[in-house]
Amino acid sequence: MVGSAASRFQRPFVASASRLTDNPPTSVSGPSTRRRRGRLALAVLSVAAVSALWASPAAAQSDLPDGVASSVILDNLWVFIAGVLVFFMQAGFALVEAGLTRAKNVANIMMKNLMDMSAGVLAFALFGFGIAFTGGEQLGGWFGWGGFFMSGFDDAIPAEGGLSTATTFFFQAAFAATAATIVSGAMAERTKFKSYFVYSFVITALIYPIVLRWTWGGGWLAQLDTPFSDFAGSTIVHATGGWAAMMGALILGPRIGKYADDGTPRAIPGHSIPFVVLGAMILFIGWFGFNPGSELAADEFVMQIAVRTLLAGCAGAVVAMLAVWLLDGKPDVSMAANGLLAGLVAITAPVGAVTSPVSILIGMVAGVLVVFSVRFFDRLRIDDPVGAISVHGVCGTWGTLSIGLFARFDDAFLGREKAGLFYGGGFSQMSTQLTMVIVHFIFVVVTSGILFMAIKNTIGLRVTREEEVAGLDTEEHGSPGYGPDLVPATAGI
Amino acid sequence: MVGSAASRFQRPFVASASRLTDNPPTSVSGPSTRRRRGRLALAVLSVAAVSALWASPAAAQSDLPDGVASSVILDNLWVFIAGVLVFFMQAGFALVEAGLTRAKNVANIMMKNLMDMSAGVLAFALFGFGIAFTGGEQLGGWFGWGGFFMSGFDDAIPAEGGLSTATTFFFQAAFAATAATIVSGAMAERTKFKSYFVYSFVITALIYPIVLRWTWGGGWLAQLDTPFSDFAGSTIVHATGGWAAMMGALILGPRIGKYADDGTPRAIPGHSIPFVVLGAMILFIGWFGFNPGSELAADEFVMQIAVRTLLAGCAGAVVAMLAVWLLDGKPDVSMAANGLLAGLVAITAPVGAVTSPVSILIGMVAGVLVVFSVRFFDRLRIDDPVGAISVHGVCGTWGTLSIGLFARFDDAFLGREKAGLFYGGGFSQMSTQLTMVIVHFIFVVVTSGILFMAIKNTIGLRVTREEEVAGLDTEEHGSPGYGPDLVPATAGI
Amino acid sequence: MVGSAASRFQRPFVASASRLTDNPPTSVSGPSTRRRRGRLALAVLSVAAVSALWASPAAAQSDLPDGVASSVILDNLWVFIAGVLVFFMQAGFALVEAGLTRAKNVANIMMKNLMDMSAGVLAFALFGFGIAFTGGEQLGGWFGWGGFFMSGFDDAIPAEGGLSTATTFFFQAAFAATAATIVSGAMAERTKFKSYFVYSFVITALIYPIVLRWTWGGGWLAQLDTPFSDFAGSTIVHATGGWAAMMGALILGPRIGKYADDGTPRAIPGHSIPFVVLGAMILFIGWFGFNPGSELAADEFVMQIAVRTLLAGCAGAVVAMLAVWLLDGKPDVSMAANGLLAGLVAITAPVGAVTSPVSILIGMVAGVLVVFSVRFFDRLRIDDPVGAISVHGVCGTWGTLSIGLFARFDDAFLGREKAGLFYGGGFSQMSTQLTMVIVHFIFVVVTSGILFMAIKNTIGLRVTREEEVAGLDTEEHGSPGYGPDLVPATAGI
Amino acid sequence: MKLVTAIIKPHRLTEVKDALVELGVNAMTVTEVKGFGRQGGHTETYRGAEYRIDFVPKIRIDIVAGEEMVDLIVNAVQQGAQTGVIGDGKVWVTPVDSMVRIRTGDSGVDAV
Amino acid sequence: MKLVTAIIKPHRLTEVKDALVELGVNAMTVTEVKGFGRQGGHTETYRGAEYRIDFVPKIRIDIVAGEEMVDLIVNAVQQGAQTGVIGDGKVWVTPVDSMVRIRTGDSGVDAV
Amino acid sequence: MKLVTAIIKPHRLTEVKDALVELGVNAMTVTEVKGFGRQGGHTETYRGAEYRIDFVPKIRIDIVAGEEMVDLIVNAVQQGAQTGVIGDGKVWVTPVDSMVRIRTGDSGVDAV
Ligand SMILES: Nc1ncnc2c1ncn2[C@@H]1O[C@H](COP(=O)(O)OP(=O)(O)O)[C@@H](O)[C@H]1O
Ligand SMILES: Nc1ncnc2c1ncn2[C@@H]1O[C@H](COP(=O)(O)OP(=O)(O)O)[C@@H](O)[C@H]1O
Ligand SMILES: Nc1ncnc2c1ncn2[C@@H]1O[C@H](COP(=O)(O)OP(=O)(O)O)[C@@H](O)[C@H]1O
Repeated sequence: MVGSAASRFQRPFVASASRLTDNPPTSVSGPSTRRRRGRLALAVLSVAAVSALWASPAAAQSDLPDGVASSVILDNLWVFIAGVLVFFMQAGFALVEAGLTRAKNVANIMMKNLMDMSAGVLAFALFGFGIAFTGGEQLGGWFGWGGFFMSGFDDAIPAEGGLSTATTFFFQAAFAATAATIVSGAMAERTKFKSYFVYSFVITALIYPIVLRWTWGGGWLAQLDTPFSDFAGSTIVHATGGWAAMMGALILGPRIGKYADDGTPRAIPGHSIPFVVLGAMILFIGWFGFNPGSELAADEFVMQIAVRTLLAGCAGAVVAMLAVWLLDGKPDVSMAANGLLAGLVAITAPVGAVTSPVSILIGMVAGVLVVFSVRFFDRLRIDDPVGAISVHGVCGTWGTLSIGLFARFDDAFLGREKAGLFYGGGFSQMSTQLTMVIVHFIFVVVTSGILFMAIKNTIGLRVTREEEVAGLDTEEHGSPGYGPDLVPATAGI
Repeated sequence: MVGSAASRFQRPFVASASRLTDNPPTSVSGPSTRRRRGRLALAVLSVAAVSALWASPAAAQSDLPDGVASSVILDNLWVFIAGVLVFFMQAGFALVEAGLTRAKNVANIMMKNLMDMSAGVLAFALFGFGIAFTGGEQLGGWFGWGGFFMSGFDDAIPAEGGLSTATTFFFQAAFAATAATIVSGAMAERTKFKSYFVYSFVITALIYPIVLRWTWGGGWLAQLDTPFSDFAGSTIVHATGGWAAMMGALILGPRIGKYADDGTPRAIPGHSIPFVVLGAMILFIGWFGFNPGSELAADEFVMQIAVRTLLAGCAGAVVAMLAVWLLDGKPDVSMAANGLLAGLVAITAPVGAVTSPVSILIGMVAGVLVVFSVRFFDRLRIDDPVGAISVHGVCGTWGTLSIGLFARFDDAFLGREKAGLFYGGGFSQMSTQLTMVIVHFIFVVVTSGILFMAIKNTIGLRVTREEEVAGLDTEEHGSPGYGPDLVPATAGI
Repeated sequence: MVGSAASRFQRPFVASASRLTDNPPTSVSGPSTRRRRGRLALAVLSVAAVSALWASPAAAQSDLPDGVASSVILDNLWVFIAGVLVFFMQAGFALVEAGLTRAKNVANIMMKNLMDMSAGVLAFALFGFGIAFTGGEQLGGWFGWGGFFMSGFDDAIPAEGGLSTATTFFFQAAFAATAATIVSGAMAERTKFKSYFVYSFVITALIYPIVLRWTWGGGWLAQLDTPFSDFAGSTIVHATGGWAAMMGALILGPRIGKYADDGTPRAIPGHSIPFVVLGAMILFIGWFGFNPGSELAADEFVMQIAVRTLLAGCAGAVVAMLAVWLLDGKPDVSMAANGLLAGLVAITAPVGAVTSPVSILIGMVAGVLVVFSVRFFDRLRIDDPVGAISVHGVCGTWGTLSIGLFARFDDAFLGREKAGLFYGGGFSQMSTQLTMVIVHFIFVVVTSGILFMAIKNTIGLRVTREEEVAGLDTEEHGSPGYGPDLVPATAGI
Repeated sequence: MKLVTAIIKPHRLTEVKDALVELGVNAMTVTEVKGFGRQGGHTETYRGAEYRIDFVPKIRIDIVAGEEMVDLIVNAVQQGAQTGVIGDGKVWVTPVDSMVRIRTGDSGVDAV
Repeated sequence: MKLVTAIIKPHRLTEVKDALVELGVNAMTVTEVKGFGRQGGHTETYRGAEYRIDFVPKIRIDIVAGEEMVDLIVNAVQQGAQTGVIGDGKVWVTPVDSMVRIRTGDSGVDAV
Repeated sequence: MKLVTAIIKPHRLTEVKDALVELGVNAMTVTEVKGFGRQGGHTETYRGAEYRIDFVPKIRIDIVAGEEMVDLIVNAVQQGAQTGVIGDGKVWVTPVDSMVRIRTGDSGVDAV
């Protein structure tokens, strides 16, 4: 039952039709009727039409009429380019994580990022994509089944336009890799490589795709009366990574030496701040694929989304820096970088729905949040060397909820203008957002908790004390991350 | 009076009209009548028409007719993507500057680059953009007033096509961040972080926007009989940064140990040449957004501009390398990287007006210039650790003047073919270019000089001797840029 | 005789015509009749039409009719953006090579990468491009002569669409720089900079362009009855670099200390695994320009090609990691990075012709191949510090041959569906592929062998023993790659 | 006066330092060194080729102290550094003729 | 013969070297070390958590010289290294039995 | 007991180590140091400005050994380290009062 899936990348039949006939939309009277070309207005989706579409691959493979080709191609091309930018974020994550940990584990953390991307993409291609999008709906929209093993990847663009399966997979695979990679930072410097390999496969093949199904896959959360909105994945992508990271760090326990016997947190300085800032800048660049690409079409909203993304990220960086400056007397560089990312994560959900000035506000709040959250988890003795839980979990949640407060425009998920509390939209959107946030939190905490416990009790999750002291690079991978000519002696005094 | 601004990103009404009716331009007889779709032919700008456009936001928000949508969207999308490439240059600047300074200041320099981007974007959004583009013309085109606080950022693409405010802001914000970041290199290793924060805000909010207004903002320099041409900002962006950097370095004084008591320059080697070259390569990549994106439209000139940019940069690198080889007996790597950037800076102004072979020539001259200029400022005891004054100030000026010599095509600023001296264009263009270069130099030197002196006499510009010796990372930011496991002991012998 | 060249970037007249009239292709019955808009179907090329096109620059400079402009511009813009991604690969190569060699040579290897890009682009602009594409066909398609010195670079897009000369040059120059840069890795840590400069010029100006001519330049291999297929250059680009690298490493001899007196290989660990992985990730990103851009048009195949590229690269990384794990007991990080590149190199030729699942298979085989090949060449005492011969030579060859086995679709070179052995296509394609691989191997080995021997016997290829021990950074470039504050003492114990 | 030189495992430095401070010794100089000894090195594999690391990281501590302190210091070092696993290191004592505090010019035991 | 060992602040190395060269001492061996002493370390904050740096960077200089030079050397070092601020370091002198120049095999004072 | 200290060129370390091992000396401590001496430094050019590197990289080897071994060790070091080119380094010998093996508490020659 591939065809019955109401998934994110399928264009509603009516909208397509209107565009193909080259008629301008009939009633255009301001932002409230913005027609989003790419994003699915799930409420009006004609399931039958979509079924038909998926059921006739032959038709789908016919060439597009040349008259429309250019705009359809542009949609696909843009989403693909955006996907490339999102894949580039892998390098950003790798650098941020490497920079915030110690030199003796640098090859290990780079390897983990390389592998959760490589293995994650394969896992998503073989299983996750079907569960999330192409498989038939199961349990009333809780997950999909079918469409496994790259079915449809070599198909053409659907006859009535929209994204090809290849385009959608490419973009979604980049997102899936992101979700998995977030976890590696929080669990850095003490996790067995083998175990990391296993759980990043499971997260990408199963846990994340199920969350996807609920929402962008047209599942139960998208079918509510007041549908859930998370434009580019503050919760769907980032908080999935963030909460899984929290469970991982919790079950794994802190690094040796991170807490004094009385529980006082001790600093374990990262080995390369330039890597951290370079990584954050690469992530910043990647976000211009992440958010604007999530429009899933080349239209004018792309640029507005980019501007809001830009403003929120910059506000997060500045405010986090100022907050640390006030708290500790000096502006910590790595926290400023975390602030940039916090602002970006927060704006990811509301980016289609809020105004530019509100974007700055959302980024500012995220900048404060991340600073206090990092301290909070540190006091809780959940040892997260890179701040992944705070950046992705906490700020992702903040961003998702901010829609309930500030939604001004229709981002094609909301289905209405002024859904936010402060724009007179009442509490209905806020309560949907809250529902999502809570259900999602429980789901991720439980499933990832089970996963990590299962690994812990089978192949083991943590390296031995000796391996941790000596460093994972030599112990797990056979040679140090930096040659003896760069780092003459080891462990700093 | 928002509407009366004759700004760079507003499409002349006539051109738009012709395109909307899908008629090919009536007289096409070679490159001399090249119609530039995006770039403003300021001389023919119908101010009234533009006013009308800006005065009716409601109309502007209507959807575009589908027939033209694709090309208008493509214009916006391309300029946005180009803007992303330009933002990526921030990472390049950060790496070049970090690599050419010492390990004890590496976190500080990365932080500065992060912050002049973050704070700079906010400053430009809140104030600079209005002064440069959207504010009403003041003092006969010397600056703008109004359009502050992100007005228009959530508007749609204008009904008759062109770039949306969001697109323009995004692209211009990336440029503004570039102008500010240039300064940080020349003032590296000795400037108070707080003071840096203040002046980079002022430069982005005020000084750079005024320069913008004169030129791309349609101000007085654009209204001359022979209008000034600076296609992508050799002077407007780079020399603004370069001359401000010069004033900063001058007022700040040289680093401790940079000059012997008798004034002989001493080398203070940068700590990471791989960072320098990686940074230069990232800048090189970013330049393919910087120059081709400045076409402000997706048209065939984009690719020609890219090729000229490529050729000039490569010529600059090769020639600078050869020049150093001849002078010092060995090809210095960091000067070759500077040469690449010098060629790129130089071609930034003339890129729309000159032929490909001439681009190589312009790059070659820049490659020689940068080598001698770095020595020259070093002998003057203006301590510029990264060569920012030479690369951006000197080569930016050379590039701007080269138009007066070599302009062959109409780059939509010039308004005519063969404006260059060597193509029989006479001295008129050269004298306009010279005027600009001189007025701009005076303006930037005076305003940035006042700014730096004001900071010096209030909060102070320079760290203490002890802080400078110990390094800014621990003193200003509380922890070293490299962990003790990477850099076991400090200050090299 | 510029016009008589049947080159890769010229659109067949017939195809263009059909698109200009906006008629859908007449017979569309599945993938077998896929019309590739950009890629040249060489067999049907009307040489006369193309001649006419090239002979009338005036016509070519007229503006495009607005109705088609958008899609033609999009073609050009996309190929240009893809070219930018390919140029970004230079940074990836530089980092991989720097990371896998020692700190004392880091500035040298970065410089080499900077220079083979800079000098290479100029060499290709001045000579190579003419030999490959625009020059008149010589010796029955073995090389071209004419079209030197940037002729046509400032021309407009041809009236009937397709890529402008500027676009084509930009994209091809990026490829040319890639071919040259591959060599630097295998010859790292012991080659004279001057000699490197000379041979990378010759490779880019002469050897690589001749290979180009045979194939994408429409030369003899493209004119066979069963034409050769190498979509994006597994052989044309990568194996050219790989086999030249092999000759270089062979003629140069191994690094001091690489082999014990009894010939046992000794490890000389690279100095920075984070650079290696970052570089590999940048290369991965660049490949989404390399392969999808080689479609030479913005069409739906772009995205399919991207997906296959993605899958093969990821499969290569995972399988290489597993293979090393099995062989040596621990998953070596640098070999996993090599595996990623191996998969990407292998899929480069067949990417237009094979299905997605087959892409994974091709990547998997490459992942195994690269692991054994690195050992094999090491045992042969051909000292290749970065694995360039294995990644680019061996896996490039595997990818090229895989077309003979697995070709399912027509990639516009093949001219037919199901050309692969396993799809019932018989041996004809396989034998063409084999012919190419063998002829190419002989050609590159002989010409690069002559080149290296000529250099060895004139200016010398290798630095002195003292220089090699002291490191090329100080000896060849006058100052170390890392400052004394980062690397306090030298040569590791 | 004597100079006590100790070669210890890097991760025991804090323990040794604490033991010395407890003893009232609150000055020492520490150097990152590499040791060759019974502990041996280890063989690693890099890209399929094996290589030996003969020298393992150690920390060297130098303390100049009055004669009467020497045995106590040697004991404290041993206490802090001992793990019982091969490679724990050595302590040796050499004679010192004189010592001066640069800041004040104090010499002899006052300078310690 | 004696071995003079000095622990100094890193940024005084050039001054000390110049003072020694002036004295006619033109050979020495220098090591980057970390010192623990009266100067104390400092507390830094990283991501909201405090940490102490107990060991501060110092430079160790070793000079083997004839007995008659010792006092001059100690003086020169003190002159070059003194800043008057806590942490200036120490100089101590130990006996040397013999010394050989590897290149020539010269021994004794000739080897210095 | 004696402490033999050698300053050698870095690239001779393997040869010296091998010579010592052959002699039966299988423990030593190695430090990366910088030397100043007759060899002089070198002048480099960086971005058009010259700068001198006065200190060149050297390796310091410390070996504590019984008196009877000293001459053999000095010889072995010299053999392994000698290149005949200026800068080959020095070997000097200083007296050691006592030595303890941390792991076992063995002292004296047993500890070597
Ligand atoms: N005779 C010696 N002279 C100098 N250093 C020594 C000597 N013996 C041991 N060491 C140092 O002590 C370290 C530990 O010695 P080792 O023989 O490995 O183990 P253990 O101390 O347990 O016997 C060595 O790595 C070396 O640095
Ligand atoms: N007794 C000692 N043995 C070895 N090193 C010492 C001793 N006393 C001081 N030092 C070295 O000298 C440095 C400076 O000593 P410190 O007590 O901080 O200041 P001051 O020399 O001004 O008294 C220390 O960091 C340490 O390296
Ligand atoms: N008197 C000395 N005290 C301490 N170290 C010395 C002394 N003389 C030489 N050295 C060390 O030996 C190294 C080599 O000495 P140098 O004078 O350059 O050459 P050579 O050993 O060939 O005479 C120096 O770099 C220095 O580290």
